[in-house]
Amino acid sequence: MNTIEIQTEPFDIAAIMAELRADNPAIGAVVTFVGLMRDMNEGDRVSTMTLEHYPGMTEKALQAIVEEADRRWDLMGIRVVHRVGELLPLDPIVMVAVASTHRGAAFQACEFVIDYLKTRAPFWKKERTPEGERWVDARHGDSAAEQRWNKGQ
Amino acid sequence: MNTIEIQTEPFDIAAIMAELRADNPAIGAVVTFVGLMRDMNEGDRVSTMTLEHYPGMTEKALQAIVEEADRRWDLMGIRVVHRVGELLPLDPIVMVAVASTHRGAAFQACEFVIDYLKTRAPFWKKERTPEGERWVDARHGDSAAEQRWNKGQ
Amino acid sequence: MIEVLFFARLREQLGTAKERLQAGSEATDVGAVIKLLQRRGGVWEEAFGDGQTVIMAVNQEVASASTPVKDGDEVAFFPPVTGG
Amino acid sequence: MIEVLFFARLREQLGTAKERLQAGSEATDVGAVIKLLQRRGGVWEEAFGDGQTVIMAVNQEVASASTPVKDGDEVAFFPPVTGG
Repeated sequence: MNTIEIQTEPFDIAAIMAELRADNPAIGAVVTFVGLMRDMNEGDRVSTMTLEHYPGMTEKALQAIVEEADRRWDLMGIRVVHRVGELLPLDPIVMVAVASTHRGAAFQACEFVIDYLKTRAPFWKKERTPEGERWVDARHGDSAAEQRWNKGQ
Repeated sequence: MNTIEIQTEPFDIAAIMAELRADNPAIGAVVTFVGLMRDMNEGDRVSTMTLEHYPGMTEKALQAIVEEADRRWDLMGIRVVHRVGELLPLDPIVMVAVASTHRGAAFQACEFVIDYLKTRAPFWKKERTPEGERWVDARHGDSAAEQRWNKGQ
Repeated sequence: MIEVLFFARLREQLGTAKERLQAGSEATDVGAVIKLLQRRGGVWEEAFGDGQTVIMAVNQEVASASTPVKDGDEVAFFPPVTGG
Repeated sequence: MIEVLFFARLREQLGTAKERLQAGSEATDVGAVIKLLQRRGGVWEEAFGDGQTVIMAVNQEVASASTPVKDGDEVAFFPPVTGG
């Protein structure tokens, strides 16, 4: 019912959404987040990005995040797809899609999964800018976003 | 930059998302909500649904909602598509897609637009069940969802 | 003349979607238009009676009973919306 | 033996992605493994020094310095994550 994919190939947003909805007429809401590579970061132009990950642990971490979302909300399917390897501006990096009977649960669970993914799944971004290559630093905003979910909702 | 469509024909989710992202490498996040027709409502099986609207006022109301979202958040494009006429279970009814540099604004604006649409845009659903046709009653949850946005966020 | 529109459940109940009403000296605001319609009795009195939630719009903007109405305006009545 | 993995900036800094370490009587928890690595000096001392945020994992679960380590375990060190 829930799936997690780590892949170097581009993913097909429409196919993933269609497969999630499948033929389940009980689904009333699908909320989808797509994170895309931008050509600017911290004021510098970024020409390419390389995404490294920790094979094995990534899947485990994402599985734990997805199971936690399933426990917290009444959901009818979650899809997480994350690319690794070389990426170019405009490329989708990650997609989280959540199906539910009603929209409130789908919105909350989708945002929860991406907030947790950003702070708990072992991925690292390296950017190529005109000044050379650099590792992206963790954003304070991401851990603040994650911590929201620990307080009573 | 923002578009609103009311149509009897099915809409192409992938094409709308692709067109929203266009070739704008400053977009880092796209959040999409798709509302689908369910085959059950209030415990009864629903075979078809007819969506009526108030041509002219619908577009005006949606335009006002979209402009308000644009004022509240830093966005890079909003798409709203709503079907009217005859619908079957599994059919997408409505789609809201929002693009932004960062995900927080995209999530909030997307949920804001659908919450407001549900209480302010003049659409009415009529369901066909085994007991005959009936108009769908407004849900208390929808006006509660809308009122959230009036309190300090 | 003002154009009066009815939608959804209300349209079915009244058996009409649209009519033109002489905006006389009486029909100066939406509340006055409602009183005019109620005076027809039967389903009209029922549809606009106490306990009925009827949303009003003037020129496609949500209005209230005290919203002014003048010649050439479009006035609409409908139940709470249920789209999306 | 325990398998020790390094990722991203840390992997580059140390010039290695993976090594096997004899889990002797000394390496009973992650903190002890870190001490073993620091003792090599140079980039090792730097990478695991004060003010460096290094995330630890044992058998692919986030760990802390006091997490026990035994023969056959996979121990990983990496910078704060930046995916998504």
